[in-house]
Amino acid sequence: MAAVAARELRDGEVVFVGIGLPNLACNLARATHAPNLVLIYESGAVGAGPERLPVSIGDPALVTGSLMVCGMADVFQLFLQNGRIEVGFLGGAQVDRYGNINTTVIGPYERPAVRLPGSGGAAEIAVHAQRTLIVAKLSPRAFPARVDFVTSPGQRCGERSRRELGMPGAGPVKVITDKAILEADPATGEMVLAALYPGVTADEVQQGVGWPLSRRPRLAAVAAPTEAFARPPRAPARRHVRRCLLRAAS
Amino acid sequence: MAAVAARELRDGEVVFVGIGLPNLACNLARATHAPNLVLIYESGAVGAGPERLPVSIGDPALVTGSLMVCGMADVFQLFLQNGRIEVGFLGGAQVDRYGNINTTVIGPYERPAVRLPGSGGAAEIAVHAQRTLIVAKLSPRAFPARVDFVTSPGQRCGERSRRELGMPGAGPVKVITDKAILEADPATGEMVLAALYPGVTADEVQQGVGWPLSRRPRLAAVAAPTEAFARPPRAPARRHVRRCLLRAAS
Amino acid sequence: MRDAVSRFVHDGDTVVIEGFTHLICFAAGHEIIRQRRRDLTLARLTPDLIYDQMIAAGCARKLVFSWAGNPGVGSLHAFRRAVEGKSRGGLEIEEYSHFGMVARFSAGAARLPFWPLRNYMGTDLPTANPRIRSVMCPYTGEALATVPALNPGVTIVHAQRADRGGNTQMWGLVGVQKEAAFASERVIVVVEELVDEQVIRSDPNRTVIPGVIVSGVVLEPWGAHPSYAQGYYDRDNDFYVAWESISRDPDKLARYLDEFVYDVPDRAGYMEKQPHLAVRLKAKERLSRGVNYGF
Amino acid sequence: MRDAVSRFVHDGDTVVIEGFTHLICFAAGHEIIRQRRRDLTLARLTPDLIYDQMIAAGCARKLVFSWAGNPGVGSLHAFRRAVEGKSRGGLEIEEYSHFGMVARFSAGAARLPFWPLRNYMGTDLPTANPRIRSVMCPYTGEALATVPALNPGVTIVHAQRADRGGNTQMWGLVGVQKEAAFASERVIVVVEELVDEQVIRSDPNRTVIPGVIVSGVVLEPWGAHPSYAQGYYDRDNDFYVAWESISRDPDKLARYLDEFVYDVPDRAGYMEKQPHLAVRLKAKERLSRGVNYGF
Repeated sequence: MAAVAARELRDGEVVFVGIGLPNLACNLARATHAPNLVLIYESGAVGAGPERLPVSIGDPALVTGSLMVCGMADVFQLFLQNGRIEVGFLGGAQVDRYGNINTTVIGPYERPAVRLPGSGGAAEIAVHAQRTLIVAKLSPRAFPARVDFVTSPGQRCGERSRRELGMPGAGPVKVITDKAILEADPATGEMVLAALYPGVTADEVQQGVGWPLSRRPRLAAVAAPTEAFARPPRAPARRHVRRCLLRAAS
Repeated sequence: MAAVAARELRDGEVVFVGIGLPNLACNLARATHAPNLVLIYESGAVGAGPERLPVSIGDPALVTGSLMVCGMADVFQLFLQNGRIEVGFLGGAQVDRYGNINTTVIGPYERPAVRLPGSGGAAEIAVHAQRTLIVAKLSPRAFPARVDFVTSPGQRCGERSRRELGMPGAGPVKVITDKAILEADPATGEMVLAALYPGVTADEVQQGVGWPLSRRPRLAAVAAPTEAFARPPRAPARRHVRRCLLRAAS
Repeated sequence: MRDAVSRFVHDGDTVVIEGFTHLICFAAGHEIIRQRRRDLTLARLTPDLIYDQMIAAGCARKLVFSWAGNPGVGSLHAFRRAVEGKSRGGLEIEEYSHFGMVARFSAGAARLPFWPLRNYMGTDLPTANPRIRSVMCPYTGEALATVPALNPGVTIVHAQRADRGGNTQMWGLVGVQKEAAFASERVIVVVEELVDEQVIRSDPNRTVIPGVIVSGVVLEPWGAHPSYAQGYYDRDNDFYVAWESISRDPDKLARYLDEFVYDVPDRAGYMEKQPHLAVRLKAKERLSRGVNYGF
Repeated sequence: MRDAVSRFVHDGDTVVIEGFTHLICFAAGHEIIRQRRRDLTLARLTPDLIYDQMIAAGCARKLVFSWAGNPGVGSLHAFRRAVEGKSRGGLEIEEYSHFGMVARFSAGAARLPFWPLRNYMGTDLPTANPRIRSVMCPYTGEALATVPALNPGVTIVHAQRADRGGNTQMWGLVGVQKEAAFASERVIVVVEELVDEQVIRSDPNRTVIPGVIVSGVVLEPWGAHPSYAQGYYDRDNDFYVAWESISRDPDKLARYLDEFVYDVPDRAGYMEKQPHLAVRLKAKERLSRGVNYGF
């Protein structure tokens, strides 16, 4: 999944990197096809070039040799709310038909069966990133028709669209799973089957999803990971995006 | 005036230092009886210990060897609005009966006879400093009964007291002039004559003030500046306030 | 540290031990446990292992937070048992997102009663927490979310160095410590090194917390372990992994607290029990160059 | 600089050349005058000599500010003539206090439509400027002052150093440059030194403006004179004093602009005309020590 997610990143993009698999995907992308990816961690590291695969988003390796370290007030106000983040990664215990994500509780909020960690920065990433990518393993429990609690808003919340709710970002455009890629339908906001992993059938995907899954007229095939993607990054290139339009001296 | 103003500062206080004479007064105080004065400049220098008398409040000498340099958003939000400033200095082209100050315009705002620099940080210093000291030379033009424009609020604005207006600081407690010291009357908020410079009469002071000046029952005498105060500071002590209550090692 | 906690941390206080992954003052948390403080409202973005330990030790009445997990590993099990109703006493919670918590500290630091943010549309967080409200912009008429100021009784900040006056410098991840400190009634600074005032004055842009807001300074090397201090020691990721199994079992957790908290007098004692840590985690050298402050 | 101004500064723009006493980019202001930009809305806290020159040269339609004087010396006479109706064309003004201007940039940088502050009770500023309004706190019910966001078309920031990617480091007084840059559509960074990316990466906490928000980087040594660059050159206080008599007399001011702006091609030409400046103002060395970023 990390390899498939990594492919969704374009070179030079500004990516808000979450904990776990997104961290892995971003560092994979940077070590392979997207050396100029600008990694921004909610911890405050901007343009990080970690020499080891970071264990957490607050790893000291994200600081050493990064382009900038700033406080978290700046991360959320000046980068995220300012609209500077092009891609945000989200994962969660539950993802529903409209890409709403639950990382808060299974069961009722006041008496949860399982207490999950909560939002962290996920609620605001879902609101502000220009687009988000969801990464989660397929299973009926993980993909209910409706999440128990909306931590991070998807394409539709209640009966209202993102536009009606005033959310600046485009929201979840893809859900990358271990068997298929779902995409948000531009008209309905529903997550629909868009591509299958090699050897996976649409029925198998439906078995892991708690709503009747629509599908694109033509399903794409997800390419198998290449050699390069299979290895964790090591001493990655320390280049970074050059978006300066001008460097005139005088 | 600088020497008299300097005496109003107690050792260890946190002082917000304005341009011009206040700058001089604070650096005088620090070089003499108040070596632990913490000088905070709106430019962002905190705990400055300038090696030369700063020409402006943004002088590089205020940075070299200061305890902290922060952005101006922090100066105004975290120090001033937070209530950390114990003393603020203010001056102005006009000071009125209630200590309102005008540094904006002489004449009507839309068609001014004289356009003055404006507020700078003075409006918010007047609101937030725990107490303020006004420094200005006596003259009927400089001390009208009512200022043309209230830039920095005094003890009463319109018909309302500071408390009614919700201002956190105590406002101008003293006006230090070249002939006398006026003090705010706790009951009325009016500036009243409190102390005379050597050889100055109450009548002379009244001639420089555009309202019938009340006076304290007993007038104090302002002491003449000492030798030490007459010299500008040179290589002042680089100590600073120690307000830490505890320094236990384990 | 004993004196600092005894003087500045009281039963019933709102206590903040901040630090995002970096510079989390475990030494202060352990001393609070040893001094058996009770009824605390513990606030921070990421409760992390230290609040899990304080919850297990019975210090906490309430938790204010935005992400309660073991970063990169899994759950905080003492926290989960309390919230899922599986341990005695229970635990009140007040929950935000990271941005919401950062905004609460920003409001507290600026002594404003609220902070506006463009957020929370579509989420269930405002339903779960009615303190998330909204305000109308006086220019555009649009509604913006608000969170209330957070003004703790005491904030404890770990840093690389400070002088005796409390002027504190830190580098690497600085999280929300500046805002939390300015929002707080009392501030305890705990440092790896106590330095001469001249060291601070030689690089004033590096100062994050000024001495004028600091109540006490404590010298406590290794005070952030198993968190880390950039330039001093690495994060003890092994311990974070080990916490999963320790915290899952209440008896094991109790034994951990006995051995590493109650039965050691202080952080020096904690480090003496584990001499390998200093060897394994000591930072390599990656010095920055100086800049010129002359004129 | 010629290319940068030509590409990123347009007639009618809201232009911000920020810097509080320190790092004011006079070189950019002069280039804007040379390229005869018109109808600009000039915004900054302290218009200083550079906006006085731009007003005199006819670039400005409107001024947004909080303190319009010659710091420690006296008046900005071109500004005064315009506002007091003594020069042709006039000048629209929009006036705040420093805190108000800082708050406007903070709102712009956070892309919020307004910023709340506890201020302006009792002053006549909200009467003079109806854009100062108020909002009711949704928790306490009290009224707080507000200012609207300021989002300039272009912000020009002078700094000690940046890499070619626009990652910019500055030290000494940093004013409100970070907020102004983040609030702006376009950002031009002008530096004393263009450094290798590794220099930036060796001390990431020193970075104030990230390359991702920068449109162009210009290498322009001495570009801030008569303002200063900490560690590079001192403030030219003599010139600030001299400006009093130059600006008081419109003819003298016109001759100054001819000689030092229109008749020189660029900043190098400006410095060549005044070779004594570099000798007189060059900074002495006061190096800070490095800190360890290792783990």
